[in-house]
Amino acid sequence: MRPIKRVEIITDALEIERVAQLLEQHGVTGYTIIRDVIGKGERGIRRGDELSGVFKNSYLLTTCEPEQLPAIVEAVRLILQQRGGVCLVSDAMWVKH
Amino acid sequence: MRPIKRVEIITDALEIERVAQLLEQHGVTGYTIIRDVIGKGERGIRRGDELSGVFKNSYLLTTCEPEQLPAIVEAVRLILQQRGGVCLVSDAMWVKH
Amino acid sequence: MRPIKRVEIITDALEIERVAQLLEQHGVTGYTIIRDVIGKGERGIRRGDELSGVFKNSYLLTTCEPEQLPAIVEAVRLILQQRGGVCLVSDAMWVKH
Amino acid sequence: MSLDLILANLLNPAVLFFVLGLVAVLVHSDLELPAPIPKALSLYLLLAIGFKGGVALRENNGDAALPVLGAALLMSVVVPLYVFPLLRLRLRVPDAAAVAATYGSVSAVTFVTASAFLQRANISYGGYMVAALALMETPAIAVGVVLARIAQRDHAEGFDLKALVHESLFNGSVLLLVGSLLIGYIVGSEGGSALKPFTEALFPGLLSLFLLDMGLVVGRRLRELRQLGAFPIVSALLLPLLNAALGLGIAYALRLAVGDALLFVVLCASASYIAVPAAMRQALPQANPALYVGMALAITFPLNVILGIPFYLSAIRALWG
Amino acid sequence: MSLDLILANLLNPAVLFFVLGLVAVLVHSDLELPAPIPKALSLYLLLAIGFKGGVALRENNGDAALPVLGAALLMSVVVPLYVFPLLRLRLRVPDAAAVAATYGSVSAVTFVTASAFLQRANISYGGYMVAALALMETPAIAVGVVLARIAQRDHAEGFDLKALVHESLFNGSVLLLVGSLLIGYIVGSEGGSALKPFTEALFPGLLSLFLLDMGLVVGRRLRELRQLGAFPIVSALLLPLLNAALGLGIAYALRLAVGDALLFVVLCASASYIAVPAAMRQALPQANPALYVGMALAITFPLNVILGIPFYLSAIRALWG
Amino acid sequence: MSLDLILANLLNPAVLFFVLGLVAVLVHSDLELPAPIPKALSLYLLLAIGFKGGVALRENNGDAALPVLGAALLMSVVVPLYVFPLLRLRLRVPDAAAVAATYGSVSAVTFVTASAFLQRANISYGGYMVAALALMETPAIAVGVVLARIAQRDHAEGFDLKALVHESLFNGSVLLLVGSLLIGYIVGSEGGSALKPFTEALFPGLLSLFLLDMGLVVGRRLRELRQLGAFPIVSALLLPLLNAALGLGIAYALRLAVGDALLFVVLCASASYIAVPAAMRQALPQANPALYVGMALAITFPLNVILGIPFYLSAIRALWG
Ligand SMILES: Nc1ncnc2c1ncn2[C@@H]1O[C@H](COP(=O)(O)O)[C@@H](O)[C@H]1O
Ligand SMILES: Nc1ncnc2c1ncn2[C@@H]1O[C@H](COP(=O)(O)O)[C@@H](O)[C@H]1O
Ligand SMILES: Nc1ncnc2c1ncn2[C@@H]1O[C@H](COP(=O)(O)O)[C@@H](O)[C@H]1O
Ligand code: NA
Ligand code: NA
Ligand code: NA
Repeated sequence: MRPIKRVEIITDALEIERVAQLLEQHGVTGYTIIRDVIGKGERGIRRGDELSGVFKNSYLLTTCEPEQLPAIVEAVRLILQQRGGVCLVSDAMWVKH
Repeated sequence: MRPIKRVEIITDALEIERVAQLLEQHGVTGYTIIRDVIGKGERGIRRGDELSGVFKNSYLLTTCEPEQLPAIVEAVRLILQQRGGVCLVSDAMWVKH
Repeated sequence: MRPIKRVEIITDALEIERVAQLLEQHGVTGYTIIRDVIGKGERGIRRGDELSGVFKNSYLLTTCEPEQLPAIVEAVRLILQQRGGVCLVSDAMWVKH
Repeated sequence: MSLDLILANLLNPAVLFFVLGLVAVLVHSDLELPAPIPKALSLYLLLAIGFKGGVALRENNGDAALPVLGAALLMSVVVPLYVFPLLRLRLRVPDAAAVAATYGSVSAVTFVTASAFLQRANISYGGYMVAALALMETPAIAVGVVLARIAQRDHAEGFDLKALVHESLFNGSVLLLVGSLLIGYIVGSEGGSALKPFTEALFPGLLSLFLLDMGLVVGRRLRELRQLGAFPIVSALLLPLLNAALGLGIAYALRLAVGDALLFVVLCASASYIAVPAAMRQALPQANPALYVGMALAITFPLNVILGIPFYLSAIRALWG
Repeated sequence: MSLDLILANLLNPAVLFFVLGLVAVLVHSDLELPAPIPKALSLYLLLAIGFKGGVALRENNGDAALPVLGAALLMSVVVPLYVFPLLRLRLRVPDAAAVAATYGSVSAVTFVTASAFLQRANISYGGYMVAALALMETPAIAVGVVLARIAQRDHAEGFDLKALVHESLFNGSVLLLVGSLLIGYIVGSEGGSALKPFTEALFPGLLSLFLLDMGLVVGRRLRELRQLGAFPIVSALLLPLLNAALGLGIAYALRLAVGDALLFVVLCASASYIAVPAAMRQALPQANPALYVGMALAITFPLNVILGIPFYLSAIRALWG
Repeated sequence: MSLDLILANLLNPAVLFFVLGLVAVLVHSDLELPAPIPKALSLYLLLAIGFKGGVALRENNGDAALPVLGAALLMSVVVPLYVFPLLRLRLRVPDAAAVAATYGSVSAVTFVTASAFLQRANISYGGYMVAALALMETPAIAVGVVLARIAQRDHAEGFDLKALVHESLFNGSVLLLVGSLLIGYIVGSEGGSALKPFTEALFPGLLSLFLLDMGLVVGRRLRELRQLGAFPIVSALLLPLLNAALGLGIAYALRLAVGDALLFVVLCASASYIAVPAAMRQALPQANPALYVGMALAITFPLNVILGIPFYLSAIRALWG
């Protein structure tokens, strides 16, 4: 096991593909997406009950090296400012395999 | 980025709305819910395969300030005692935006 | 609240039942599964859009005592080597109830 | 004679698909209907049966309706009252109360399978039987909860009657059933003809698909049932028979037509595994859902669907003469 | 007279299921159609209406098509142009532009409900009306975005015209609608007969189910609408009437047949809550979706579906004489 | 002549919807069928085709069945035996074995499209062809795995034959297909008539919807295919032709009727992308699913569905004279 940064991002379902692309541009090699999560935040309730996808979130989990973190956080921050959502960073151990 | 408490709660799908309301009463401003997760715990397997919603869980992720934590934990504990489930608290960094 | 290890495993949807069984053999008493998550990793994109389940992941969250961790990590590592996926371990506090 | 009917029932494709689901679990197949297809099918069944019932109610002479509706309401209140003390022989108060409510309430899918059985046998029944189904879904919940409160001398916690009544009248399945019944009644046979391909032509097929899923669910539950011990299993076998017998007596006393009588008896014999568990989870969280859902779903449901329906019909035929 | 039509419209089971959905929210029922059933139903409706339209287009004499298609295109460009300055009285630039696009575009489900209404009233309409529906879905998006750019004198950011055109032509619902239209046209009535049980016989039933869900969504949105203030609510009531009146004038000038005229007016009066929000989220992220979706969905949609359709028809009948 | 048939096949709406799916990916549209609708459709197709086949089997004179069933079993064992050494020219052992199993097994949707093609052309076929489909789904899996074990001289790990047989007989799709076949056989044409609107009238529509999704999936895979290199692509084009040719010879030798012959050839030519990948993931985890699924799905499937079916039919007509 070795230490790694665990990054989770929740934002507009319509935006999540773009977030993933952005992460790849910053050298992230793997991520997991949970589509169609719901929630509440500054922009009100998102119940996921409309067909436009505008009121639905997606959840993305990824990991990065500590030195990659600042650039990633900066890039994600821009998207969150425009489209809403949150980004949490925590410490984890990566099980090597 | 600033430190924040990351709280995740897994409980009965029928109960999750009440948990969300409770959190809001304790000053939480945002949360994310993943409906229809399955699992196993003290109360046995929940495969999500019945129509009553009784054997199905939901997952809720939220954040709070360290000083909000004790009150929130106390409130959640009561629900978990009645309806089952778990609550995990960890440290995270919130990406300001 | 007491400290606990938070373990999350993402792997092939077809494999997740076996991971759960393995965890139980190692003394884990509870876990939560999110079926049908998608993602990208060393083995390419998994969009979840095929019917075989081969290109779809599942996410499993569980907790264990620090002393259980090494055995669990060892067991999970073997599966990940064969079928792909990731395992992250982090520290959390368990809300007793 | 009864065997003939059992065979006739087994030749219903829907029942055979139920058996296929059971077999799939037995042989550890990975066959499954992905969520939320079963939920969607269950909503469809309620909508279709409600709508059809409403249209029929409009066409029908409704005179026969009142006695059977009264009897339905009565049974849903009375059944928990005598089931509760019986169960108290072995079960804790909250469990006994939840099981009592479960058996006082009804299973829409059992009803629907019985009505498909009647249709195949060319026996008619009144549209108001759907109203009886709706009527019996929830009163037992209130009775069960009140029983538990009284037995626990638990008046302190402030019994939330309002929430209970609300849940009873407006829970999703009751509302959809009653709403579709009203819509069917309003638009009548002519106005509703455009919906027929959806509500009628598709019905046997979608019921088969749903019963396939029920077979899978029941199969999984059956495996876990042993852990509950003998008492719940035996109760889940005897309670439907007891309730069916009582229902049979009432149907006889009211001289119901054969089709109506069968549906009424099936309602009495069936147990709820959708509305009641959802409500009990709120009102009696101390009760063990594995117990009351397991009894209703894993034993009483297949008993009624496979053997009960033809058996009750042959009893009715024997009595009515 | 208009009241008769309103009643006739209300006897459409689909409309009644919409009302049932509204009622369910009103009484705080837990009734819901689980995701992704509503999305699947919406894809079905587009496929079915497109396919049916294509087959009809092939059979029809297409002479009547060109004027109405021209008018449709015109309206989807013009509507945002006059709606935008009206809304600027009270709304911020991005919000005004997004709402303008919303009302320039159309609602396929409103169209479909109107065509079901016509069918029940035995009034025929041209298959090319489906082409008009497709044609009106997206130009308003481009107009709205351009309006916002001009008003904000915002040329710096590099207006991504290519992305916008792409989104307009190839977004999922437009592509499915146009694709099904083409397929229907290619295979024609004979080649398409095998699909009829799916695209036609099932249509009223699945539309009812979808409208039940729409009722639930609209009901929930209605609750949250108060927070938006009076101006959006009043606008959402008046804009469809204004657009309908203009559409009526054009339909009259073009001497459209009654059925075509109603559908054209309904297209003008309706507002988009699928294609436009998805596009605006990309192109005008500063606009508040709760505003433009709320107006289109919670007010304009039920207004059109419950009162508008019969009202527009009686206006057409009065004018056409 | 063959061109006429290709055109006739392309006028099948289901095939056109497949093309629409391809186009949607090509133009980067966001059109998609949300999970789990495709899975549900795939279960429906298996249920419907099985049930229909069972009913037909009951009605039919089954004499023609035995030779074709024997041939089907034979082909599913023989195909991997000669495909494996061919592929070993360039592929690693586990990949070659997995691809060999893929081509020995079959694609139910290709079969279903071919049977829809026959129906449109008024060519009849035996209900036992569905049994042939079921029979060919899984033996190739066992053959592929055994081949890999032998080639790797890998006897140490303890070849789990029992798990393999179990997986082969009881995997979800096989069980549903065989179960529905049996149910259809048991209830027969009269008992099964109530299911007809579901299993038959809806079939072309739901197949179209499913093929739309297949078009989307295939389109996405096509994009990623280049990474696999030329050998797999060429193989995925030639293997179905090779297997079809062999199938054609056998069909000719057995003097199968035209309809049966086409379905048999299509079974031989088609490759599995549901049952085999799921099983290989367990039995040969070292094999690369992007390779074997990509070949079966992105190349062989569209080749068969668009060109193969009419081409095989014209070959049969030419030979049978
Ligand atoms: N504190 C939080 N914890 C977890 N999820 C959140 C939080 N705040 C916002 N979210 C999620 O992010 C989405 C968009 O947030 P917002 O842009 O603040 O409306 C919400 O709908 C939630 O799903
Ligand atoms: N240790 C754990 N880690 C993750 N999830 C858990 C754990 N224990 C219980 N759960 C989840 O909480 C649900 C209810 O737990 P319980 O009340 O213990 O039966 C289970 O079905 C799981 O989804
Ligand atoms: N760094 C990562 N963070 C989160 N999820 C990951 C990561 N790497 C891989 N995954 C997930 O694990 C799956 C299998 O990974 P792999 O075996 O590397 O292809 C991927 O499809 C992702 O869902
Ligand atoms: Na009962
Ligand atoms: Na409009
Ligand atoms: Na083959």
